[in-house]
Amino acid sequence: MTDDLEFPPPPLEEQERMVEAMLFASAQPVSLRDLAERLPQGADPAEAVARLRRRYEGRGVELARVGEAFAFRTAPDLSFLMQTETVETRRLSRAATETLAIIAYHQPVTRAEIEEIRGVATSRGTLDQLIELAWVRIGRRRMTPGRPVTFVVTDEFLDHFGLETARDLPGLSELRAAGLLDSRPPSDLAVPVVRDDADDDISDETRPGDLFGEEDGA
Amino acid sequence: MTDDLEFPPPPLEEQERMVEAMLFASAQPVSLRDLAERLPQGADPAEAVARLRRRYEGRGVELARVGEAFAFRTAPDLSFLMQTETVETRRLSRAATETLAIIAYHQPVTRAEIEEIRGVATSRGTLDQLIELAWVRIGRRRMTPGRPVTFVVTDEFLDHFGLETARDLPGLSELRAAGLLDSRPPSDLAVPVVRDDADDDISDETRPGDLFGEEDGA
Amino acid sequence: MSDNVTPLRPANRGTRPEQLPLEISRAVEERRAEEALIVDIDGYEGPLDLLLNLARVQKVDLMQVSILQLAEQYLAFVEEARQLRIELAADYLVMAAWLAFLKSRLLLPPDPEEEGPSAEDLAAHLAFQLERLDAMRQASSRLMGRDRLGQSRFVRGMPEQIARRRSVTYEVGLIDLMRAYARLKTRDEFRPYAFDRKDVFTMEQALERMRHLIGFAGEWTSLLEFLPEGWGGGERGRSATAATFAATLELAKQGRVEIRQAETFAPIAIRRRPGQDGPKTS
Repeated sequence: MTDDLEFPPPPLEEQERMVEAMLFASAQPVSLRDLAERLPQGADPAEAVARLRRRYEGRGVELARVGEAFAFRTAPDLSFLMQTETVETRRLSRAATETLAIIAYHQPVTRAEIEEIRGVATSRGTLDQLIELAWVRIGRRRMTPGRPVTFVVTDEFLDHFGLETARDLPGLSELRAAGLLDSRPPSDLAVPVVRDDADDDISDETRPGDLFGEEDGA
Repeated sequence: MTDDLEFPPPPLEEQERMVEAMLFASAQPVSLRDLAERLPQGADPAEAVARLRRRYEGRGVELARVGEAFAFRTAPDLSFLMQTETVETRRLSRAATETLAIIAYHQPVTRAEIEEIRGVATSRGTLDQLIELAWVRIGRRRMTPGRPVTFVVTDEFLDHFGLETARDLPGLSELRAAGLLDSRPPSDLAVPVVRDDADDDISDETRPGDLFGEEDGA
Repeated sequence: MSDNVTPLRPANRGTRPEQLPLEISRAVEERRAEEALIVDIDGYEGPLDLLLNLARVQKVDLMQVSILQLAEQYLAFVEEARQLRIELAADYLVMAAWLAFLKSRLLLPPDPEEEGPSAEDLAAHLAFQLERLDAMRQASSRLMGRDRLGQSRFVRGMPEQIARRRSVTYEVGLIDLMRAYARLKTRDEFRPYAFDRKDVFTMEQALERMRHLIGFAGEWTSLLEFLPEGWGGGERGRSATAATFAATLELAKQGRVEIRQAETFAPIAIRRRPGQDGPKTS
């Protein structure tokens, strides 16, 4: 590619300025891929981001990693200055926060597994609310009988809770070491969970590959 | 004021961090008076702003003076990175949302099948819009009489909706089980009128100016 | 809690609870315990949560919790709720049954013939479940206590739009898509239930009719023969069949008819009970 040779990328200093401008401009995290698309050919956004992060360390705003993306966020210790910017959030129910934690720590996790851990059926609106907040999304189906849908947390979740990746969840390694994240224990040991809609799942299992719930019988 | 003596203001370094965070998070330019009100007693916002301006000189963002107030702005020489085009956010119409959902769940699906599920004729504009948004594309022709074209969803669709494959979409029984499907009857049930949701769509699509409205009669 | 005014304490008497006659103070205690129980039931997120709370009362490391003792406490709790006529949800009762089973298995010597997991395995797994729920609960409060966006950390207040290829973005999420689909597929379920009297054959009507007709049924006759004119099919048929069947049950109870069904789903036949009068000839 002679183009690259004819137009060498700008010096790293300059790439850093460009990335700084783009990240400052956006309220949402910007991925390395998006940065690369807008930077001149041959630029190295990962390196520019790394330099920027060092530059902003300990400042009033910090460059946070959110999954595969990056965003400037104000330093948490200055939150007392931000009363005017504070967003009133709806208080989540205990069921919702517990479900969220279970999804984050056990992901990808099926609804049956969430219920096994909580020992109660998931009430309507709980998952709904978490998906609407964009903290939870649908993951791949589990390749087990019934091919159940799984739930995973999103980058918005990471951003909201100030986590770089889902691996940075507090206490994750301790919980894993204690065996508390070993999911799917033999089900004949488990305490039964009463579900009012248990038939739904049974009927699902008898129709492998039915993705669309064609209950209309048409 | 004896208070000032009892609680000396934080060092200028720290005041600079505070001003940096406030200017970053504020939705409007912030005046020195506003800064002074929010900073700890005895702080010197003018000096903090002056230091901050020097710090950002020549960077990707600059601390600009806007009348009597201050705000961060992208460095003018980098404005080529920010397209100034305004982005308008609109809600996708109900007809389009439903059509998109049907394609996602039943792909590859023909137009006749979409109409059968929706119970109303689909205007060409709806499909055109989805194709233009790059969420839907034309798939293989169906090997049935008339060899109708089918519609399928695109990778852009999966990307936008945070899905890995369209197969991961939850089926009806799963929607119901997850509480995503509100199976309670509508609250206006007290009035014994059979709601015919289809009407909304017809009126949507026969709006004057809709070139394809005539297809409703088909 | 101590400043709670309990209805049993005499008003304006400056007497301290410990100076009350013994029976009264005991009654106060009991009443308080009852009230605490009533209030607490609503506070539990299911039986596992209740168990976890009971386990905390044991004040030991969750891995050292005595499952046997826990089972007994749980069963006592459920029994108490029953005596107070508190309606417990089904899952509490299922758990009670399971714990009663576990308790008996733990107390009895192991049966070498028995298949499946041992009582110790079951108890260990329950302890694991409690510990896991506790861990998740702590994780959730740690999560909620983090420096959250919009509360402790803030985004750029004046974002500038980064280049977009399209000038209109459509705001539609996966949830909208799923709801739209669910709405389409369940549209017919939402029809208000209409109760049309003209299509309902009541049991009273059926009983009245059968009283007159049964005398003619000396031989086994299909139930369907007794359906009224014009009620043969569809919803009307179902209503008439159900009402007529219920009426024959009533007549059988009175000893006036006999009912016979050769096998499951076979036609139901009835006849007048031998010895009963035939039709009165007029």
